[in-house]
Amino acid sequence: MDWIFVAFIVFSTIAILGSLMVVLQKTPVSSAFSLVLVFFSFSGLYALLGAHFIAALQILVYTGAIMVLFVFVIMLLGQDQPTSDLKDSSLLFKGITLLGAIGLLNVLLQAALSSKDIVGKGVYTEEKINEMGGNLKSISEVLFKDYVFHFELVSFLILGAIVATVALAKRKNSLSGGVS
Amino acid sequence: MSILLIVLFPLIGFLINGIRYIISTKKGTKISSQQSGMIATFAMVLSFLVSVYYYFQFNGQSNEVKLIDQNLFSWIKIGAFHLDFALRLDPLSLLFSLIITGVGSLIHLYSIGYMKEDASPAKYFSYLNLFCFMMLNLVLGSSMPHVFLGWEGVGLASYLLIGYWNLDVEKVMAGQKAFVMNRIGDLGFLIAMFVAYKYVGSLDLIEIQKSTMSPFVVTVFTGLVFFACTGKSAQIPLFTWLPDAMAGPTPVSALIHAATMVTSGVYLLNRISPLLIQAPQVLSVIAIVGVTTAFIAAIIACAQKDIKKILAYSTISQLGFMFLACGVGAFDAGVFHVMTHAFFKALMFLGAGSVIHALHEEQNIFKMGGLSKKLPITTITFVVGWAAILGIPPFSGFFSKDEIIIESLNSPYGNQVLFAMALLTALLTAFYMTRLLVLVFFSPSRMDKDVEEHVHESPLVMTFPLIVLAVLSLIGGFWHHSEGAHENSQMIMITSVAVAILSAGFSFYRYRKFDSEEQTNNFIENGLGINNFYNNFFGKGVTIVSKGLFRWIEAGIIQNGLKFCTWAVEFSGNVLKSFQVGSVQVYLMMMVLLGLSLMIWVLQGVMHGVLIYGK
Amino acid sequence: MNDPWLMLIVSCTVFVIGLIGVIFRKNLLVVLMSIELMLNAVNLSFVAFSKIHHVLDGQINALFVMTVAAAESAVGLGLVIAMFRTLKTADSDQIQMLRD
Amino acid sequence: MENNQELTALLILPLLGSLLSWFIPKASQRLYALLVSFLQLATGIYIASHANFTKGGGLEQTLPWLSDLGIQLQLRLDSTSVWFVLLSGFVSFVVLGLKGSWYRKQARLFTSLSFFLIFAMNTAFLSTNLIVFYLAYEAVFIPMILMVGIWGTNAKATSVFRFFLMSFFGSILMLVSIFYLSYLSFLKTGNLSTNLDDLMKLSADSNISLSLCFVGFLLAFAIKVPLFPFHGWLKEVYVNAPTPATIWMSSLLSKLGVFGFIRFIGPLFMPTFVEYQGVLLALAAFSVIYAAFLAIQEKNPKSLLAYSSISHLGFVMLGVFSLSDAGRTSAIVLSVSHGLTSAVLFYLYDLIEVRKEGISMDRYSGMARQYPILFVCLFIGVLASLSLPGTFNFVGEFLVMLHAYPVSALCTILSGIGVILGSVYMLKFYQRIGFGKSEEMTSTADIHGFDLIVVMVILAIIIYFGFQPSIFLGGVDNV
Repeated sequence: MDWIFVAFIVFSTIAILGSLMVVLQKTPVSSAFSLVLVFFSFSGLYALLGAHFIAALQILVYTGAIMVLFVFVIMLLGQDQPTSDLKDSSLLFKGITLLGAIGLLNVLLQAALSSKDIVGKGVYTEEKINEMGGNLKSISEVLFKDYVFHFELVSFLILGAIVATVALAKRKNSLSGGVS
Repeated sequence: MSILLIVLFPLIGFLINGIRYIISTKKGTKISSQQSGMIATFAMVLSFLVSVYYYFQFNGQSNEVKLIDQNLFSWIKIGAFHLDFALRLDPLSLLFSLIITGVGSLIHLYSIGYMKEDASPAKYFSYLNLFCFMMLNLVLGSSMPHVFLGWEGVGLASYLLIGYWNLDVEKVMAGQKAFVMNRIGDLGFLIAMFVAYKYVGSLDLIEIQKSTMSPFVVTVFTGLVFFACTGKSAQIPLFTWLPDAMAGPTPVSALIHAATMVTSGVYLLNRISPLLIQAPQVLSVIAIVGVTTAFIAAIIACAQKDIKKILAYSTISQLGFMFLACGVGAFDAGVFHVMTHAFFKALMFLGAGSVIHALHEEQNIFKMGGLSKKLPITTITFVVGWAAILGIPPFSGFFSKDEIIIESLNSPYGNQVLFAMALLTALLTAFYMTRLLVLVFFSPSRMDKDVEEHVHESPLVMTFPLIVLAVLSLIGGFWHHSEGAHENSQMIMITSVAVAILSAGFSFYRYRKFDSEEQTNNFIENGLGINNFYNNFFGKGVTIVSKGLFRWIEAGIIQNGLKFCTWAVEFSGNVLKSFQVGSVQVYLMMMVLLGLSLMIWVLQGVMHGVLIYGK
Repeated sequence: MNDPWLMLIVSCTVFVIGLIGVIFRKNLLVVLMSIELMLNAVNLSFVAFSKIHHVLDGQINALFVMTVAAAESAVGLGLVIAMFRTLKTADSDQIQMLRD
Repeated sequence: MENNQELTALLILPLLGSLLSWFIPKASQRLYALLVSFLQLATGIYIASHANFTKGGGLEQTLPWLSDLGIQLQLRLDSTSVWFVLLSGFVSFVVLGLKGSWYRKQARLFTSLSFFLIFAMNTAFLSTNLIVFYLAYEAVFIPMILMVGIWGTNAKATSVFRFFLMSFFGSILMLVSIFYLSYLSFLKTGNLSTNLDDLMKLSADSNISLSLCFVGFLLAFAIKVPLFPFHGWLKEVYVNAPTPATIWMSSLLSKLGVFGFIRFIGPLFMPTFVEYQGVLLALAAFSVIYAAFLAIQEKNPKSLLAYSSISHLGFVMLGVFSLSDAGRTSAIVLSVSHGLTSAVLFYLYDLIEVRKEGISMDRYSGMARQYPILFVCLFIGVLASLSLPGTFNFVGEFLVMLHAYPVSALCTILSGIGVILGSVYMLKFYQRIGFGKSEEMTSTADIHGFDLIVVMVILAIIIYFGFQPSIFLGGVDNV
């Protein structure tokens, strides 16, 4: 049993348990912190897969940016009270949903299992990546050559998101009197 | 000179008066009766002169030459079907044109006086001209659709003139009745055209005459045409409109409902006479219908109180005579009677108009009497007409009527029954005409005092046509020479004259001192209940059927079916709406379930694909 | 890591858990978090497939998904704030204004 | 068939008119509408006068569109479509001159919708591609429904809903049939096409049964015409619609159905058509009588005219179902004449309604004395509707019956009864409005100005073509 496998077991266990906690925790703050746990373990999983760049980004973007945003909003809205929304829904609804979810899991897992025997046909084998000078270099090679147009498009998306957020946040005065 | 002129002048008159009418209503000015009347009369006289010109053209010519075709323009041309708008003049149509334009001119002239007080004389005279135009189209048309144009056109003019005083709803309804009943007959005409086109391939009247159709088709065709004629010429079963049509102004009754339009059936039967000869069944039906109509109308006439109604039933009766003549194959006699009848019946109608005019719209003969002193010209001319219709020699009616009676016995299609009926009708005719004459002119006066004081003879413009028509009624009979007298014709002639005189004598004796209202049989007065029967059976029948169709099929099935459809759509919408609970979570759940099932369904195939790809 | 397909199992599990969270939870903040979970799960499978097939496009896609996720959470949280302002709640079953 | 680039003008002009109307001031909308529709009519006449329609000739224009799917913008102006296109131009010119609430309330929208309607109508009349035809056929609904919805009266919502439901039901079946036909043609030739010329070849193949597709097309067009059991939507919509919409529906929309029968069902399904001919003839004849009977008992004058429309269209269908070239041409003649007549009748009725409210067939309104010229015009219109000889309608009805008679004597005779009933209800219509004593006098003037000119022109056309219809009958010279 090599250490990589051990690390995998550890990370994946944390990830699954953490995500369960995200869903089951009563206070949003606890959910948020469980989510941080999940993000970290995912980052580890990426690293195990050799995607070091993504692993780094995972920490930066998710844990650094998104989670801060979440926690900030939770504080802003004062959502620190435990909620009972899990118990509100009817048993039938939960049953059907769980059944569906398990069915979905079954399908997905079958699909995952079926990919066990796939032999990769791409050019970027581990050796090739090492030869090119590591994960980061090879990714930037692809990203700024083949995907440069998409990359630029994404910047527009982010710009749009910024504008949208600002617009949403600014509507305070106009909205307060209108709807309710 | 062209025969187009015959029809053109009335058209021009119609247009001039019509436009004058429209302009006058626009400007609100009043048009004098004289002006409009002179224009209209002038148009008719010109038309008459053209007809006379052609009469002299034809005179002395051989029969082959007596045919003028004038192709005006190509009317309908579609595929193999080609129809020209063409006029055709032959002796028959010339005779009718002469009657229409001649008698028409006189009646136009008479109308100037009669319609003096009318509010819109231009309209009236334009209608009269329109009628003459259409009637001339009817007799001069070379093809069946062209005749049909006139046929429907005169119906239209008749409708307009019957309902001329359209403030009175009764009169309007009478006009509508006439139009609709005519249209029932017209359906026969239409279908006859289709039959002719199917089996002859042409609608030209001469081509149809010359064609050789199978006996059955000939029977169908002639039967349909005859049906059309019963509508226009007020024969059984479509005769009830004519008495009602008396709602129109009296000159109109004289022109349309006595002299010209109602005789167009006789014209048409004459037109297709070569085919009628080939269809003996139809001939005998025509004869029976004719004589029955004549008889029944005569009976009804005996019980009428309205002077115009009596004349109307008398017209129906005389038309029956004409049909009888056609039915026994004596087409010439029928046409001859059309002519003499046009003279004397127009005369009598105009005379009646003169009386009505003098009495301020009084039409009940039991409120008249003793008018012979106050209306001398009217009386004298009316007596001439009376003598003519009775068939007293040498008045015109004698010649035509007796020829028909003789033919009804002697012709190969005639028989004793027809003869007896005809004779009986002649007897009745003499009775009721004498009744009318005596009650109006000779018996003691039964008028209201204030009416009596204002009675005066009509102006010259009205009496002049009376005089002319009286002269024509007197001498009209000599224009026709009947050939091939049978040995018994003398005998029949004497019999019929004797019968008429006896009957007239009885009638004279009975009514000469009448000073109260006669108690007539209501059943007979109301037209033997036939009119009521039609009203109840067809009039109400149509209403009931239409209401029933509306109620059961339209509202019951169609609309409710439609309602059901809309309901079904709304219902299914409501059912689907119940899935929209408004909770995001439920929507998500549904999405997952649906996505899952789709996934399973699709992945079945894709997984195979993946496996194959993997290998 | 010689068996990248094992990652797929983790990915699937986390995805389904995230889905359950989205459906079950009414608090919109937690719902958004669950969506993040799902996105992460997908990212993981992207990277795993990138490894399996020896191509880098998976990782690039993961990169894009991250950017989208960042934008999404920013807008989503903005929406939650806007909603909280008007409805004074962050529960999803309170948003029913479009029904009927 | 010559290729001609001008045909698109017939589509572009109304479309442009529809768009530009938003930039025209409200007050001059009517003038603008008249101008554009006049231009449209003039263009139509110009193009038509330069084409040679004899022996199946005409103008054709093909523009590429979704060629991969076998869809092309294929326009054809032949002896069938030219009359419908000209009719649409003429009727729109007439209708847009009619003053009414539509020029006061949201005038821009009205003009815009009107021209969009004409655009869709012309596209439907010209296109020989079935998909494009279908699109246009459906697009006609949009302005129609909006017009009834915005300027209509009383029960407009229900009536429009029913109208939409029935028409949509029919046209959806037609769409499915179109797909199936193109699929069949794909199987047969390997090319995906929805052009009429390509699909026409299918009916020659006796192995393929097209009965179901036939029924799909039949329902779509029979509802539009409408033929007897499918006429339920008509009355309410006619009554509740604003007059322009009513005129469009009776003059043009119904002709779209007739046109569909002639243009598409005939060539596509001739063998099936022949098979069902008897039933269809009977339906047409029954339509004539049935609607006539319903018209007799009708109290609302507008409903009466609506039923009379059904009755006359029964005649048109009789001509179409006689399945001969001559019968078809007769049906076109009757369509055009009915389009003109019903336009003028509804037009005049609108003028009458403006002058007096609450006209009913129950009593006499006595308006003729007060508005003599208006009623002279109305009377001529009524006569045309009665198809009196000398009017254009007579030519159409006579020819239709003449050509239907050899096919089915019984049906012809039955529909002939409709002629009699027609005189009953049309005279009733005229008499009840015009005659009798009028109760109160209003000060509104008699018909004048633009109205008078338009009505006189239509009536003159009706009478002129009553004697000179040959221009319409050229299409079957070669028979």
